[in-house]
Amino acid sequence: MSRRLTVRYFASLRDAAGVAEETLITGAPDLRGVYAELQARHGFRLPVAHLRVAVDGDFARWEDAPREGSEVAFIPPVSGG
Amino acid sequence: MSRRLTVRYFASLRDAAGVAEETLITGAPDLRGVYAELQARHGFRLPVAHLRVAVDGDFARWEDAPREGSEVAFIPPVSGG
Amino acid sequence: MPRFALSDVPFDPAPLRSALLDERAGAFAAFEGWVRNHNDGRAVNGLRYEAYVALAEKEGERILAEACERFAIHDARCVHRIGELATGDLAVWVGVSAGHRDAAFAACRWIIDEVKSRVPIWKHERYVAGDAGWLHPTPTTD
Amino acid sequence: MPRFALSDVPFDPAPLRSALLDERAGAFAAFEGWVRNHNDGRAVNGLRYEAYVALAEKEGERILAEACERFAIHDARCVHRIGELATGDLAVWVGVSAGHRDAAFAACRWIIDEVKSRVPIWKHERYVAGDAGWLHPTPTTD
Repeated sequence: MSRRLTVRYFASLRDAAGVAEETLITGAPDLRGVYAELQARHGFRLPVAHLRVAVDGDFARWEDAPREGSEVAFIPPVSGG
Repeated sequence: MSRRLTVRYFASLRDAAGVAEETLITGAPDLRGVYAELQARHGFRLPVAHLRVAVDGDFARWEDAPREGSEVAFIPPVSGG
Repeated sequence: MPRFALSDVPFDPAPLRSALLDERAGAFAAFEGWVRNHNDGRAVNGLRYEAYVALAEKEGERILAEACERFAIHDARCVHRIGELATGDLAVWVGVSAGHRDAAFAACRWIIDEVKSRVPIWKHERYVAGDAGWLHPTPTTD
Repeated sequence: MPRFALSDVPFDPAPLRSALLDERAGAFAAFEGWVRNHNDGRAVNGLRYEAYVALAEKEGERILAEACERFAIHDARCVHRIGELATGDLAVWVGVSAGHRDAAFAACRWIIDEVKSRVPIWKHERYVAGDAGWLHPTPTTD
């Protein structure tokens, strides 16, 4: 079953994707699979082990299933402060 | 040989002495002896082990001999900050 | 009032400090991060901070609430700049009021460390040499 | 300009902080001591700080010079109030600028500890109950 997601990109992921957000229709069973799909499409160099994932503005787990209509964000290593 | 000193008191020592400074003519061989003399006179309760001593605005040693005309201060435990 | 905020304009730390004044508190510790004119041996012109705003605000608020639980403090605040910054600009401010200085220092240090490691904010540095780049420090295991 | 000063009137920390601004510095740590409305279980009305001024200024200056030697910091300042203070008043301010936060925090903590243990300043507390007294903490061995 495929789901429609809004994907948001920040920092170097946004530069690599060339957009700040996009709509994705995916059959990936979990968020790890969603990232793998987008990594292949955009050539992201950051491995999943260096990222965190958030859904609808809260941290989520890579094994969570993507929810229809949700906003998914991949969080590169942070560098505030 | 006796020497003339100006002695300055602070905090509880000043309260106990009843004056902020006084002139002392003393034959004590060292600053420890000067304090002992004044302790007997004013009834200071602070033991010498809890004090520091300063001469002319710099810390000194208890075994230093009093110098003619110098200013001697006994420093109770401090409580700034 | 939230304890954590993002600011897209320069801000003055004085009113943030004033908001923490408390007659029960004997100690106040503050930390500020300033934009240095160099980093890792390279001359820096300025930088841009980008945030995932909704999540950064939530995560920042969680960090300050956790600090109030973990340490014997009265209150704490943090403001982090986003947008364009020049060298010398204030990038982040943390302030903590407490009964005693041990807790004030420990909590202030803990908050800035957690903010740096957990809040989704990214630094894009511009170098005097003309290039620029995102800082994505490789995560270390805890 | 001296790094350590006594002030017999209320002072504003903002210009002290500004004096430490430095484009080479990425970190700034500050500590403030405030007059609490209680101490050792007793309600406090206010206090008076007395200093042996000549020696306090010398010893304070030595502490700040030592801090600049011991820690990887750019600069440091400390101002300590003397005279009459009410609860909530600022009693002492320490500020440190440094390349990185480890040194800024460590030096700031070290300075306030040394000031409290070495500078000839004494606190005379007035209690709500009507009495008052000098604080002469028993020295501990190092």
